[in-house]
Amino acid sequence: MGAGHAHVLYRESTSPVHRLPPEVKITAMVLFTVAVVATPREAYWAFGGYALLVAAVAALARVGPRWLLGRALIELPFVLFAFALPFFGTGDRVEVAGLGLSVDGLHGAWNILAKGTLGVLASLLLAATTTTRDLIVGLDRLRCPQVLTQIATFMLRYLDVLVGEARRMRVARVSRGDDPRFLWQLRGFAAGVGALFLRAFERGERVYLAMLSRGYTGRMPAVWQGAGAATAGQWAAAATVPVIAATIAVVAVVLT
Amino acid sequence: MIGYVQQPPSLDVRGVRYAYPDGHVALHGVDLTVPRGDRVALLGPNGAGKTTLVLHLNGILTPTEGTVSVGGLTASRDRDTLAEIRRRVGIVFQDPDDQLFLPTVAEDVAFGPANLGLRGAELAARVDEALAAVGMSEHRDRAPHHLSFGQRRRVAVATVLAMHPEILVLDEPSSNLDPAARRELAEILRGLPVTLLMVTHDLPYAAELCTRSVILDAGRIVADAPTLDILTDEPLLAAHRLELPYAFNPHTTPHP
Amino acid sequence: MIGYVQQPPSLDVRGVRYAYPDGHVALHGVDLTVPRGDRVALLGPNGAGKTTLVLHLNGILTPTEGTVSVGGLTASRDRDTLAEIRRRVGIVFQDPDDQLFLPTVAEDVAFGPANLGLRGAELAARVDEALAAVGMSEHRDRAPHHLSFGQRRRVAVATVLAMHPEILVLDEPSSNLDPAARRELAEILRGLPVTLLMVTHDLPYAAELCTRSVILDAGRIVADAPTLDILTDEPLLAAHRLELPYAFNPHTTPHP
Amino acid sequence: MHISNGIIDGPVAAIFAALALAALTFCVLRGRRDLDDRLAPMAGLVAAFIFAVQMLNFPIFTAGVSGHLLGGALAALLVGPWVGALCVAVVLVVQALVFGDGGVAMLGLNITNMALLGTAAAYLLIALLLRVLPRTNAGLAVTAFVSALVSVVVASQGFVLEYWLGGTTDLGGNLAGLAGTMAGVHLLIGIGEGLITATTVVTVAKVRPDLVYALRARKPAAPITPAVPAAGGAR
Ligand SMILES: Nc1ncnc2c1ncn2[C@@H]1O[C@H](COP(=O)(O)OP(=O)(O)OP(=O)(O)O)[C@@H](O)[C@H]1O
Ligand SMILES: Nc1ncnc2c1ncn2[C@@H]1O[C@H](COP(=O)(O)OP(=O)(O)OP(=O)(O)O)[C@@H](O)[C@H]1O
Ligand SMILES: [Mg+2]
Ligand SMILES: [Mg+2]
Repeated sequence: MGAGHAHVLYRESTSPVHRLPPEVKITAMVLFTVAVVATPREAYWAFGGYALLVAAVAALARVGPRWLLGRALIELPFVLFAFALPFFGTGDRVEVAGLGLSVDGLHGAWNILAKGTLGVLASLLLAATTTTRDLIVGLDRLRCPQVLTQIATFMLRYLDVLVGEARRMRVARVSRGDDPRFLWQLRGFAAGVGALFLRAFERGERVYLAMLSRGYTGRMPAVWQGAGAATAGQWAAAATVPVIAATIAVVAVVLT
Repeated sequence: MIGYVQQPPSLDVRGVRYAYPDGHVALHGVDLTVPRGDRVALLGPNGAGKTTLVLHLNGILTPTEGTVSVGGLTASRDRDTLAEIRRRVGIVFQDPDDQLFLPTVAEDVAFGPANLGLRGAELAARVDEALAAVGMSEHRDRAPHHLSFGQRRRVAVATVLAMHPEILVLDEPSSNLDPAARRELAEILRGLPVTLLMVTHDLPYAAELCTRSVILDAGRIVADAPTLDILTDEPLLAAHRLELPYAFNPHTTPHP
Repeated sequence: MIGYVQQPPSLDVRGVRYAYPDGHVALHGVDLTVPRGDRVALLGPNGAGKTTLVLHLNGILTPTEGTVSVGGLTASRDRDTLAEIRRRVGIVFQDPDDQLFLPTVAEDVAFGPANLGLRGAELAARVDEALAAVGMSEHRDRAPHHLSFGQRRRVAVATVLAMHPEILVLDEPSSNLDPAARRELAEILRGLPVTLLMVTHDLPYAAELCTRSVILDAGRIVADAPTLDILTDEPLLAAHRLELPYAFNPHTTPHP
Repeated sequence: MHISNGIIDGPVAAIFAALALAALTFCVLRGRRDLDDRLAPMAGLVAAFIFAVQMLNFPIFTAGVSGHLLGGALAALLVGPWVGALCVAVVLVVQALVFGDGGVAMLGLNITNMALLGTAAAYLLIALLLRVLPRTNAGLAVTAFVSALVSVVVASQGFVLEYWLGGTTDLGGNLAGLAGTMAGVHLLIGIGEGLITATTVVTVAKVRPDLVYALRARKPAAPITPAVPAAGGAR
């Protein structure tokens, strides 16, 4: 029933990036991504600059390139789309290896590939250095409405409840002679989903009521808000990333 | 002061009836008064409504009819009243999995006192004291859902002890505890200056800890008398599925 | 037939070591043999590894080292072997929520026997018999998760009784049962022609039901002897956090 | 349905971000009133459930988005339109921040499609169907199925609209093709989503009708069962 403080993507470490307060990291990550997206796609050099920036932060956070690139596979669907664009795009065509490809489409593919990958890498770095609880603390400090952080808190905890109850149901089944080979062979997969939902809810409801019994008021007590809000120095240190990115973006816009 | 100011009873349950959302009526008008400092055992067969009654004592369930007052304060839907009642009444739930939800044992124990506003060294002291009381200090950094059932029960007790409630309500605290832990818990409880209501199926345990016993059966209070009188009334016990263990003589128990 | 064909023991645990995924070693090489028809109590303090051992007996956990055999069949990851082992060994889990998962009590009790191939009247008879044995017939159409804790424990026992296993393993079956239900369960268990392994913290219960007792502590078997010998060995009991209840004399228990 | 960075251009993304922010603010104001002790854990579970089912996704090759269940109808049925939209939005925010699923700069677009359009379409249909269909579990199942199916298709067309406004690559005549692909694929997804939504909601309604937001209006006879936090599950 534990609120997994560490999710699958979290990389335990004490690097300078890990130690930054979460609100600082979230802000830097969002601003960086916005700068990337705002950059004209023809400014190829700019994306090289962003990639260097990401690599520098990754090194500082002690996140290895293999892990980073492996996890970036989530982007695969969009890469596939990118490969399709040169065929579907309109306008001028160029001949590449005997295929007539749309120039606009090629640009589009590059655009998606570059911006998508940089965005994914940035969020992976955030994930690798921030626990889910810190993430919520960060959102809370960024004045995210309490309704939202409350839903997020419960969501992250209920993920564990769902997994836990699903495990219990599986143990209950197999130890009484059921032998489900595939998920969908379970007598009525959908019915199983409904039952799981109800079970998880009732378990979670009881946990919630027990929390209320111990004085919970909708917000985790301040002890869980970590080591205190970010200092000006920490904001300044983290600002280097979006500032460099913004500079690159502005130069790119001016030059193209 | 001329007159003697009578203190309101710690718990005052009047005519409480409760129907679960599925229509099942679990309590058919329960009256129970527990004066300050009393130690009362709540006995009764499985499904009698003991847990349901317990859940009324801090406003987790709201009676369909009747009222519940805690130290003179009547439970209502009002948030502040509820918060105050929950501050006064500490409940140890029957299922420890309903009680524990944070990633580590120490955090879980700290949750309640932190909600009461404790911080820093004071909070740490509360946590240490509660964990030491249940003999779980060495497991403070483990995940509660990675503990054995009995270990989880102990942590659940600690989460409530750490809050120093005025009124302590325990739902089968000794089940799944090893015999030494069971005795240690009895010693701790005997030493606490609180009003105590303890649900148990373990009649010798009731005799050891509580001077007064109440039998609940089928949603009604059917007996309320000194524990010794109840435990020696064989026909009464038998009528409500209660039995003394073989070779147990209530007269020889150390008086609570 | 000339020779006497020796039957393989019902349970044969050899050198079982088990480390949980988080690295915590719960069993440090356990050896235990239970001949057919024996009734053995598994005693030990909280966190000793009793539940972990039980979960090995039908292949829910697989030993890190060592082997588990059931009636001569060694547990492996092979589906058919596992299915056969689970047919032979019925486990009542410590937490009834690990056992119950279907929408009604009757369906839940029918699940096991139905997996064994029973249908129609025969199946109905099994369900009725098992529910009657634990006194839950009148609740057959209710949802298990809307029952009281003790009622759920009884249904959990029924789900396993209904399968008529050759080997019955119970993890603290008497906890949360009212005293009459506890005695009734003992009577049922005493009447069953099975091999029995029962985890319990209730030493008088062990004395009542089992001729032999095993003490597990810190993942190792530290004693294995007739129950009477174990229960009269005060220093041994004290060394493993076991204590006889006040005013209990093991010599006077009815022999199992 | 997650749009990744770079598929829609910056200005359009910014406009939709502003739109989403305004709409979410409204939802927060309305939802705050709904979010009592009963709805809070339910909202968390709905969000977790949506989070889990959205993990199973596959690429829609010709559209540049991922295909998966959306959960808007489930949210609208169980926790109402306002909190429902917030639940889906929370899922999207966490996915974007932590899993890089859907670009952070495209969050406005993703929230508009999945949290706002999907939930709104579902709730309008739910309100309508619950009124005209018989008040039985079958009626509820049909309501859930249809509203889930339609909401998924509507959300997918939100993407088409956005692509038309600010797609970074001009697909020319293929825009109709895009609309067709999206509708087709999401019709299939919608059937799956409809089945899961219907069984889940009916299971809950059978055992704990008090938990289904959409059914609260059905029994105007005020809450007879008091249960401040209707803790039926509590033991
Ligand atoms: N969530 C629920 N929904 C419907 N009925 C319930 C629910 N929980 C309990 N009940 C029913 O209410 C009655 C009282 O249950 P309760 O849990 O209070 O019993 P109890 O005295 O605590 O029993 P035990 O000793 O087994 O813990 C029982 O008949 C039970 O089946
Ligand atoms: N899922 C888990 N992950 C990690 N460690 C675990 C897990 N479950 C149990 N343990 C640890 O393994 C040890 C043995 O646990 P087990 O549950 O087998 O104890 P037990 O003898 O059944 O105790 P109890 O009497 O309290 O039920 C304990 O130290 C416990 O903390
Ligand atoms: Mg109870
Ligand atoms: Mg155990």
